[in-house]
Amino acid sequence: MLRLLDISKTYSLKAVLRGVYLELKDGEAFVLFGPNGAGKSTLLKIAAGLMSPNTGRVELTTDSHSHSSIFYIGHKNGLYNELTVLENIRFFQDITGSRNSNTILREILMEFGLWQRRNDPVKQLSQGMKRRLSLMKGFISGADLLLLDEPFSGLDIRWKEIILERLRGLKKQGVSLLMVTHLIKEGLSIADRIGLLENGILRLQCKTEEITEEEIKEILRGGVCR
Amino acid sequence: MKKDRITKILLVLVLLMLPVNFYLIFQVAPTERIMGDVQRIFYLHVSLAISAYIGFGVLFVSSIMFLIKKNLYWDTLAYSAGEVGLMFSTLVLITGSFWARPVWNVWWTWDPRLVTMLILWFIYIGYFMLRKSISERLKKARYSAIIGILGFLDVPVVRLATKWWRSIHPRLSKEGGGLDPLMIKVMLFSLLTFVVFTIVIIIFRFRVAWAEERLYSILNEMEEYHE
Amino acid sequence: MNSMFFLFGAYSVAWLVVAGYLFFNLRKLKNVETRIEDIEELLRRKHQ
Amino acid sequence: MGFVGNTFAIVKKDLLLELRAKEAISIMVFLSLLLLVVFNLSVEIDTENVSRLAPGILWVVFAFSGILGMGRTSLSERDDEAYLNIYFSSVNMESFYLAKVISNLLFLLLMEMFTIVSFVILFDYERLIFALAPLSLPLLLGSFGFSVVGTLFSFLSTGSRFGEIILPFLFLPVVVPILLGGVSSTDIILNGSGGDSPAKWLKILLVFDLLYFCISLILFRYIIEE
Repeated sequence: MLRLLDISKTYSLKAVLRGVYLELKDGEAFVLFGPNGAGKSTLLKIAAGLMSPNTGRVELTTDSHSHSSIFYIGHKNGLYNELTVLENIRFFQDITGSRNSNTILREILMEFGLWQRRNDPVKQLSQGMKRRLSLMKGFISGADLLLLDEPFSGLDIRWKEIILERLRGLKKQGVSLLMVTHLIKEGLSIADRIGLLENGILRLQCKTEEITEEEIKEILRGGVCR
Repeated sequence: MKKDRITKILLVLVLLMLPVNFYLIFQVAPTERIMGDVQRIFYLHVSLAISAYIGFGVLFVSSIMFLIKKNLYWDTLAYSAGEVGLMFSTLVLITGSFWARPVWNVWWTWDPRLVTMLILWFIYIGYFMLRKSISERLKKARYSAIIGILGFLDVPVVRLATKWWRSIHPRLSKEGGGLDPLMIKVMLFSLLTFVVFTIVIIIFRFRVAWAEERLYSILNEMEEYHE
Repeated sequence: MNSMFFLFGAYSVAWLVVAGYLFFNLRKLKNVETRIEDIEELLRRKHQ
Repeated sequence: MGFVGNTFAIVKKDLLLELRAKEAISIMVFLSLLLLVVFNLSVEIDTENVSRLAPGILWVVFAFSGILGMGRTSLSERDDEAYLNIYFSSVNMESFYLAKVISNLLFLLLMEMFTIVSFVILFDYERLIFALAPLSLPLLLGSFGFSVVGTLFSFLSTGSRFGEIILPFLFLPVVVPILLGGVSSTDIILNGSGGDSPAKWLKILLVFDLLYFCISLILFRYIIEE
């Protein structure tokens, strides 16, 4: 599905990523942990095609090579604050050509607690609601590959569980997922494989079973990597 | 390095041509019947205009190359040439009014060629303002390349528009071709001198800019080394 | 004849500005080169 | 969704956004009114010279309030990185740019109508209304040129520290041919002795529009991509 080959990036004269190799198969979820400034977001942006790496290549093997087979959600929510919830969704559906029926939309809006506020402008929504609306776009985009940067920011336990449940549903439908987060428990609960990025180097890459939450916390605290 | 040899040759060439050019303009070229000696500004004024256009032309080409190659080498060449072009275009405007004053006792003439140069001057003031307003190096290069390209395209259109708008440029320079043949030879030599001279200055300015860019990247590398 | 003033005025302004520009860049180049030498010297001391 | 469908969807969104926020159009309308008043107070205008001054005043007002108004329209795309929706959709950059040019063109035309009406009222100059039919061509061609350059430059400025302050510096020199073409053709239409026709000036406007539209279409993607 997605292959990152020897990606390195110097960003305003500072090396942010050094020779990162990463592969993601169809329907697989890869979660990337790492301290702040390790280059996680940059790697995600390069995978999304938003940024071009200084060296290395991004290979994307999907049926259609257009951008619409990928969907990236960054720190920012990417919403039109002046438009209402429904207007944002309808516009998003128009341009991605994804045809979710009104009933599906109603159901997912209800599940995300946005149905009552569907006709309010986004700027009046709480931070958590905006984040859920932003994530919702990912779920209805019909993309084969979802790239999520700190998806859970601003969400409490209850919503995290619903989002994780939705992500598991997408994985069953064969959607691949590349996620960056510092929430280890949530990350592990969805990931098939995890990776640890430090100072632009992918120090560790292994299956979720091969490592425990404690070990990751230990490594992140600066312990030695096996 | 091969490039150094070429610049050395050009430098020697310029050092020879400049005094000869000076001598030709003031000693050899005949005095113009109507305007008298002041007409000799004409050689300098037109040569400076050519130099300005070379500067902006190099900026135009290297902006395109930067967008294609994404290598900061081209961006450095772009703003170096742009700076040289801006300097020369300022001089064109100044010498233009120095010429207009004695001949038509007016400080500024709305002649199509001068207006085109004035508009171009404003465009590249905008170019450097845009560069100064963006901090991130790569975005600064990318955005200024767009002005570098679009600005240069304005030249033919503005030239055409102002030509129809109003032109009181002296008939003389229009019949530049019909002028005394000796004058034309002197003019051609002066143009050639300034073409070579502009290229040498652009290379020199580029050297300085490239050294600065490398210095800043070394310094940044150093800071990281100390971390 | 004041027109001679403008003739020499134009030429002197032009050459003054060009010479000033070259001199300003020469000084900038010197400045950059000295700083590069400082760094090389620093690196040499570090490696001893 | 085809090229036209996507473009239309984005234009619809822009119009809806503008209807809601009314940011760009309010700047355009109020600034043009203010400029007219300032012109009236500062320039000796009476019934004789009004028709000679009208073209110049109108087109300067169009250019100034136009560019400052257009500067706002790209903000809605950038402030929450909302343009990523479009980037990751089946919409290609060309239709995104075309949509923005069309919506800006509509705002400009709206502002121009308002300016012409207020000019008639403030300067007591009815001929402007009668000449509206022949004037429509220069207005349309000129505004399209304004929109082509203004849209591109407004995306340039929102990414920088000075923001919109430098916009007029970038915009006005480049659109001098439109100002010349617009003012001359308007002058001929309003005061022409019937002999000369504005054709040659309209040709300049057309050449400018085509040249800059093609080049900007190519350059636009370089502004959006990192």
